[in-house]
Amino acid sequence: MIDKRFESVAALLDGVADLHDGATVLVGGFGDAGVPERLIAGLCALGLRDLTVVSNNAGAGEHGLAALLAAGCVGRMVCSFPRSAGSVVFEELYAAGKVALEIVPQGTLAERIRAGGAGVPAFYTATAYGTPLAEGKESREFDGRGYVLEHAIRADVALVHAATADRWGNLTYAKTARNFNPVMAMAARTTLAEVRELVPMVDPEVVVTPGIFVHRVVEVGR
Amino acid sequence: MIDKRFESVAALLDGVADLHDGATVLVGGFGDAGVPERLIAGLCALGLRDLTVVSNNAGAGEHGLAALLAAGCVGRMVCSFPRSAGSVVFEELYAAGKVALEIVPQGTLAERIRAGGAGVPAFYTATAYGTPLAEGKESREFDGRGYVLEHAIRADVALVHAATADRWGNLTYAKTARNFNPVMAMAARTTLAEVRELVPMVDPEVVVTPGIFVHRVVEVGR
Amino acid sequence: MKTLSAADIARRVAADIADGAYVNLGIGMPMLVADHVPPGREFVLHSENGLLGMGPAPDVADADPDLINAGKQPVTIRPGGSYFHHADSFAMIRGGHIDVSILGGYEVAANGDLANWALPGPKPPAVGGAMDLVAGAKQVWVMLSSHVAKDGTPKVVERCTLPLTGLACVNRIYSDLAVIDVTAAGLVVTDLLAGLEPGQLQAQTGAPLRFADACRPLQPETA
Amino acid sequence: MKTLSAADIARRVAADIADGAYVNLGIGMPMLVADHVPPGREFVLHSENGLLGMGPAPDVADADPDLINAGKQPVTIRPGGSYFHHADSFAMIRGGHIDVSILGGYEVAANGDLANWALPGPKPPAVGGAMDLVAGAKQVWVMLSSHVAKDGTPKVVERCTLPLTGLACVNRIYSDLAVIDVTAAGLVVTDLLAGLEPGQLQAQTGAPLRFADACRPLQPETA
Repeated sequence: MIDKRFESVAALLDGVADLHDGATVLVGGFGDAGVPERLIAGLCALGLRDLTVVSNNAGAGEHGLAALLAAGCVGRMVCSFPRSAGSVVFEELYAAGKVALEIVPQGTLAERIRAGGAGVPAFYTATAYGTPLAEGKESREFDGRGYVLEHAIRADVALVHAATADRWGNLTYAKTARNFNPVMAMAARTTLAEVRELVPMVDPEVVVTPGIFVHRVVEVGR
Repeated sequence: MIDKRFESVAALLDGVADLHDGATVLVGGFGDAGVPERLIAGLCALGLRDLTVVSNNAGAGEHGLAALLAAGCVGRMVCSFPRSAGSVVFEELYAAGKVALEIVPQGTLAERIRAGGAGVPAFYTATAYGTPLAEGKESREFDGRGYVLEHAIRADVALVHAATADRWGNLTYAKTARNFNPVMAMAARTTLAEVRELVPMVDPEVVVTPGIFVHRVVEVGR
Repeated sequence: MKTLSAADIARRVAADIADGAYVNLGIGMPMLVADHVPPGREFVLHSENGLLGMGPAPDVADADPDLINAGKQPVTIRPGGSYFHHADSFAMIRGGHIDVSILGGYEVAANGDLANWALPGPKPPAVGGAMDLVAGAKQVWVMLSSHVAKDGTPKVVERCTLPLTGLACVNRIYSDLAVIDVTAAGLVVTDLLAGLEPGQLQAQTGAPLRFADACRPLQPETA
Repeated sequence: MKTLSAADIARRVAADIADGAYVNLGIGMPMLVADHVPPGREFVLHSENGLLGMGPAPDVADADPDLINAGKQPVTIRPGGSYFHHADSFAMIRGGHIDVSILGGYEVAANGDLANWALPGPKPPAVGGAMDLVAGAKQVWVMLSSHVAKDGTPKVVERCTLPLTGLACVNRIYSDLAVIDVTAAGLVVTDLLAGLEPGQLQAQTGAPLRFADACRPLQPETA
């Protein structure tokens, strides 16, 4: 019987071969909405080093990604907007040269991750053409307009936060807490989901992330 | 007040500037599921010429796309699988050299249309690399594997079939009648939807095609 | 001379948006446009974090941490709205489905180049969705709370000096002094603060201006 | 000598699919695999027209025209299934999320090249999702109802002569006579029809075969 449910965050994280030093980890969320806080805390406890973390923001305060950064687990961040109210930990590490940063336009970030999940190695976008963020990238004209070649992002692990899940790993989300979570779920070798509520079965018409993309789920409440 | 509802198929089709001789028309459906039969019949009645029709199949029997083909409206079909039980009309026109055919792998077709809707002019895919369907196309290696460059498909008009719609044009679909309809809805200058039932408002969590992609809707029953 | 307030500018921008338009409002001043939609007109506001039909901020007690805007502030959803993921959200933007993107700006050039994301300094860079919006929206309008910077330097210039957000992407500029169309033939002033002479606007602008024959007066309404 | 029936081959294929695997079954003979899932094992069948969790055909009276498979036949959905659009469906395929794609074939070459979509003739070409499946699935298995064509021509060949579906994409071949792994070192027979000599299989195969040390006998079970 297919059953992707785990009893606890620790049990879920146990034995995930794709979680290792130097791994690339996609982390869902936008601002504080839809951030897999419990999975990040669990990841933090593993004490890994030199992770590349791909996430729209770089954490705020002392929890979530900020804690992971403060613990020295992260060697490189890939973000569209690492600055936010309270992003002190990241800014200090960045200023000290202790964490590298790749800045990516938000839509390009979303599309690169979606491409990773969809088996598209590279695509062209007009976003950033002619700007400093296109420097060093291939560019090309189609129908007289300039475009930049962008490469897919694939990861070892994705951490996502969802509203409901069933034993097959089908997920739904809550409002704008959906954000990056569904595309990140597609783009990792192992996708781990914390969910607010386990349900017997998600209605097949309203599944947002089909279970094929999800490997382990754990209920964490609200 | 935003209200995209029309009283009849004829009223909906009236004054659509993007419907003209030589137009490119995306037509949803897979087999007989999710085909916008009433809109196709309405289009047929307009008597346009030299249309390029993009649709997974090329019609069967004497209704739907088969009727549009038989009426001499179509100059070119873009399909993954034009043959099916009863695709006599298409096969005869094809044999007589009266309709051109571009054959596209099904996933490449879906992705090219999605790219058109998403503002991606071109992307790489491993599909068809090294096969006759890649002949004449640019190819390129990424990480040692061969890929083909595929270009976006955008259209003047998309005809889609949905289960429910509201006055803002939000759509839901029924089971596998979803198929190509949502991606086609994204990729046309004007998207026309026939729906089984108009509802006061689609639940924002279960909207499949947001109203931004849909310009006119008409209720047609089942 | 009293110039247009931010609310005045927002009111003017809102008046220019067609009924039924899909509009993305940038963080900061552009958000004010939502508060000045003319009576009887319906826009659909897009928030790039996955929301169409964005409504006003809720009362503090009703704030839902799952329902925020691109500025990470609590908002509401209007009837007819929808939720979707980030790739779909930026498909709307990149795919040309947003009618108008309204943004703030540090510099706008006469050819429509825009610089609005990076200032000199030690802070880590951050771009968000600005580059996607200017590349993808059908129309890009820039709101400038003041026509010149605090030190008097023009924000509307011949050529941007700050890092660019996009090339030749701005269609119209709304400042506290004027409304300016960016055309293939250069900058064309369509509205000018009542009482301001064309030469006075030109003196505060770093690129040549033309003035439309039917150039209209702008009246400040609120403080 | 009695060879494996289509049902025998389907039973053997099903036995080789890991529990919990996501599997796409091609139109025709591969569909039989769904009827031979071993007791207690759960696969999730993917249908490229937008369905995960495909179940068996319904009774005629229960057929729902909205619920069909890639062959356009009525099917059902199992608990835990889901519906999605075509781009998402092929993202699953192209993105490497399908564990096994099981297809029919006209020709399979020793290097794993596959030809299974086009035959000579005046009919318009039609490809469907075959090229996406062979390019994207983690494993591609080909089922051959007979090891050779009706005229005795081998289907397993040194080099395909028909138009290719994909390059070096086939991982394993299941025929009525043998199971053959396609490896970097060539074709390796892992299972051979009971009573058939290796030389007899080689004589019906257009490319050199190696035989695994632990080559197992295949027993026909059903007519």
